Amino acid sequence: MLTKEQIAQRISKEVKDGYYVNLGIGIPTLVANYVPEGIDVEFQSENGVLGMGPFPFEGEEDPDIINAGKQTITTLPGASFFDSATSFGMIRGQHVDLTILGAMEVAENGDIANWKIPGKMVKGMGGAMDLVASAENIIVAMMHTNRAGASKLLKQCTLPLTGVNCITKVVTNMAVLEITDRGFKLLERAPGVSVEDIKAATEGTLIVEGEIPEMNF
Amino acid sequence: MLTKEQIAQRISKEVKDGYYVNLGIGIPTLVANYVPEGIDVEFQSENGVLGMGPFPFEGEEDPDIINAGKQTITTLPGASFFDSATSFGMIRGQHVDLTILGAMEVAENGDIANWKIPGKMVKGMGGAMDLVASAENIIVAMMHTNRAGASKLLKQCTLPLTGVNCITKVVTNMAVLEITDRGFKLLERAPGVSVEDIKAATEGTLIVEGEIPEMNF
Amino acid sequence: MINRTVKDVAQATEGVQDGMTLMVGGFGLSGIPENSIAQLVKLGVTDLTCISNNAGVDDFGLGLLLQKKQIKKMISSYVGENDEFERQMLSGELEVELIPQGTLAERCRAAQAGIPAFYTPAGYGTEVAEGKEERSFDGKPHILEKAFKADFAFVKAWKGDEAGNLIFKGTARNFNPVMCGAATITVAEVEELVPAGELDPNQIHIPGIFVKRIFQGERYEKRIEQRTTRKRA
Amino acid sequence: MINRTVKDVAQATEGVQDGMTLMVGGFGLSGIPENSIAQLVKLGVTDLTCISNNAGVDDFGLGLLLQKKQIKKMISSYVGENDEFERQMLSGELEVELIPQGTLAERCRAAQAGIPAFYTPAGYGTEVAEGKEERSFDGKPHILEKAFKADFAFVKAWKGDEAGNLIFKGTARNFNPVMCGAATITVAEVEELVPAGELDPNQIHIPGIFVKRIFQGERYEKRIEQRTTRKRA
Repeated sequence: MLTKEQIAQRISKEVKDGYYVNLGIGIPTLVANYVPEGIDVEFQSENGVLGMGPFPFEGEEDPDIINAGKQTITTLPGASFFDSATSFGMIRGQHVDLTILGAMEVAENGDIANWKIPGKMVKGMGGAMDLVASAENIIVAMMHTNRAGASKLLKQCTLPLTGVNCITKVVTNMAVLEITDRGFKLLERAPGVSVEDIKAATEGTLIVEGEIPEMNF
Repeated sequence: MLTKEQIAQRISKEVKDGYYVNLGIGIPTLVANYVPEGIDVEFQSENGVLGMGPFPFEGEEDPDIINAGKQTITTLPGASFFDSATSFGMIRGQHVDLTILGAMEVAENGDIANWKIPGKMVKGMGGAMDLVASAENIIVAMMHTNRAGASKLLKQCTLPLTGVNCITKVVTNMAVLEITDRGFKLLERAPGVSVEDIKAATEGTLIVEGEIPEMNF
Repeated sequence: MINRTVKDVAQATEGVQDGMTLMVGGFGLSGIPENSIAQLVKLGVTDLTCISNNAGVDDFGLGLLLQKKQIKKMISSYVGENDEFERQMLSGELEVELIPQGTLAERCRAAQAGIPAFYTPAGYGTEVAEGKEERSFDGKPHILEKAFKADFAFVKAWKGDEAGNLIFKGTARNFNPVMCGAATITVAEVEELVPAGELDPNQIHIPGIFVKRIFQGERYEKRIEQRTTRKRA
Repeated sequence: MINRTVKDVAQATEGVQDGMTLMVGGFGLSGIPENSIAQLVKLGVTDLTCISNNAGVDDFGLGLLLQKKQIKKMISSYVGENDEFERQMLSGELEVELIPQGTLAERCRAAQAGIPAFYTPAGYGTEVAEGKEERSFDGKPHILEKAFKADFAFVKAWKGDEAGNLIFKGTARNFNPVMCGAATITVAEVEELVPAGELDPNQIHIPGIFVKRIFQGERYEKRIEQRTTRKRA
């Protein structure tokens, strides 16, 4: 099984040179730490910044420079600030090349649910609905099962949807899967995890074709 | 009969303190020359400037600073530049208080035609259709009749329309008229022009109620 | 030059009444109109509908209005980090309409720019789309969203001039520019108010025509919600 | 930082083909992409559809492409001041679609921002509305307008950096920002190209994400169409 850091590390291999990338809160945020040298990317945050850098040094935090997680950040050379309408123009207009976000459930047709659990306090969808409805390349970072051991990769989502037919890939602590017309296509196994383990943990249709390689880092 | 300069002078009295004003090409442009001291206005030009000033001194023309008539201009303190979408956002969003433009024909219901004569070279509507469809306060500056002596204040426009039910006032070389539900309501006569003269020169319904004062300048 | 300055926050908020719909700029606690919010608390206006991306925290931002139960309804994209909000929402005291963040921004911008309605893919196939017109463009489904209508917009900028021109700083820009001119009366508070002519006309983010009243705010706290830092090497 | 620079105008225009739809920035002759237009003439591509507010004059701007009969169709708001244009239009050689200037700007902005369609009052009740959906909002009639689709956008800015960030000057800004990212490939030419980091991130008019290729143009003529001056007192 992968740790959260390892999920992020594996996803970082999907980040190509020249990509503008939007990272969601949680595991996706960690992806920034693993982008290899020589791969030029720019991170966009939907509250209005492109070209995000690392956290500021202590004492250099600026309340006027934060990311969508409300964390203090810095910017890199070439950065820009803009308003929220322009920011979502970038997202809706498909100028952002890759979106990485977390999920509570993903269905085999690419539906995603990640914003609301009926009966619980609902905090809101933030920018997630705009992101999933607009982006062409969306990778979900998540645990394969919930704390009770139930699969989060489903035939159909049970929770209220964030978006439909939109996810392209899922990277979990157990596997890398691609969403296809026929369901979850297994691409890679986590080290030490068998195809049988993944089958058992996947409620949605799992497509296993040929030898499934182990991830390498 | 008023000269073009006098039409502009009369219209300048409609410009109130605190108005943002868009002036069309021709007579409307002249209005800027007659706004009295103590009345603070800002002129918007739809190519992307608010706070237009007078023409530049010779030798100080800047090809990057022009108005919608493509004339070199200057700006006043408090001016701003913006893109065309923002500029028409100001117009469409009714942030501009007063629009003054020329016309070929105006109808008694407030329709206006000022962009196209079938069979002749058509140059285009520029920003006129956006302006007349959006503005709440539109004054037309025009000659009362065409060169052949035919009325330009009609029951119905004969030329292709620029906008419908949109004009609030018309100032011609003969009169000041308000567009009402019942037709052109005569408000003022040009010096030396009689109500009969105006009636004869107006094809559309003319409403004459009580004594019609002569304009004073 | 048309002078848009008012003398203080009291004059800036004149006309705000119970039951009004207010737009309030900011993202989290960044770029919020601190002075105007404090004044709204002082005025005690109630039954407010607030259009704002977030709802502040318990003791800052719109949380201050929530404490006094001045807000009837929140229209936001994300409302976490606020226990009093949660309590009022779960008890039914507070009405909450959650909408996608990009749709929130675009509905403000539409109001500013005189666009009554537009199509967006955001929310299609979700409960956000319920009761809304759906239409496909190039085979992709969209929903129809309408421009907001609001009585007041309260925004905060970094610098402003007497003509109402605004310049924002960093990500404190966020929703502030798109709310300017999106309500009947837009009130801008700025950290520094300068005479007309001091700002470069090329660098103005929001022309004064979108701002009805401007004043220089006092004592900005600019609270940080998530202080994240790294150690020096 | 993602480097968006290309070495010259030849590389910047790679991929432009006969029959393509091009957006071209500028208002009159102000802010037009002079270098890109000259290169399009040199390439000799034909059957072009050009979306541009104006069509230049006989011997400058898009007039240069008209002279060589490279343009099949113009989509503009105003096309005066050009005899060759008039000749081709009246003879039927050139197709012309005239649309309101604000609609032109907003259809570009919609393409940039992923809004497939929007409602506007402009053109309602005129021949511009023919064949378009009409709908009233709050009793006011509007028509439905759609986002443009274009293959290339050619824009001109004052300053730019390696990351593709752009700053415009004066009214040479006009349609240039709204065309950035509104076509498949956006090419920006700038008077001055600087390294990333030299431009203040607060003062960037168009973030580089909307620009695919950027280069420093040469020998800007910046012709004035209507030289109007006043005498010194």
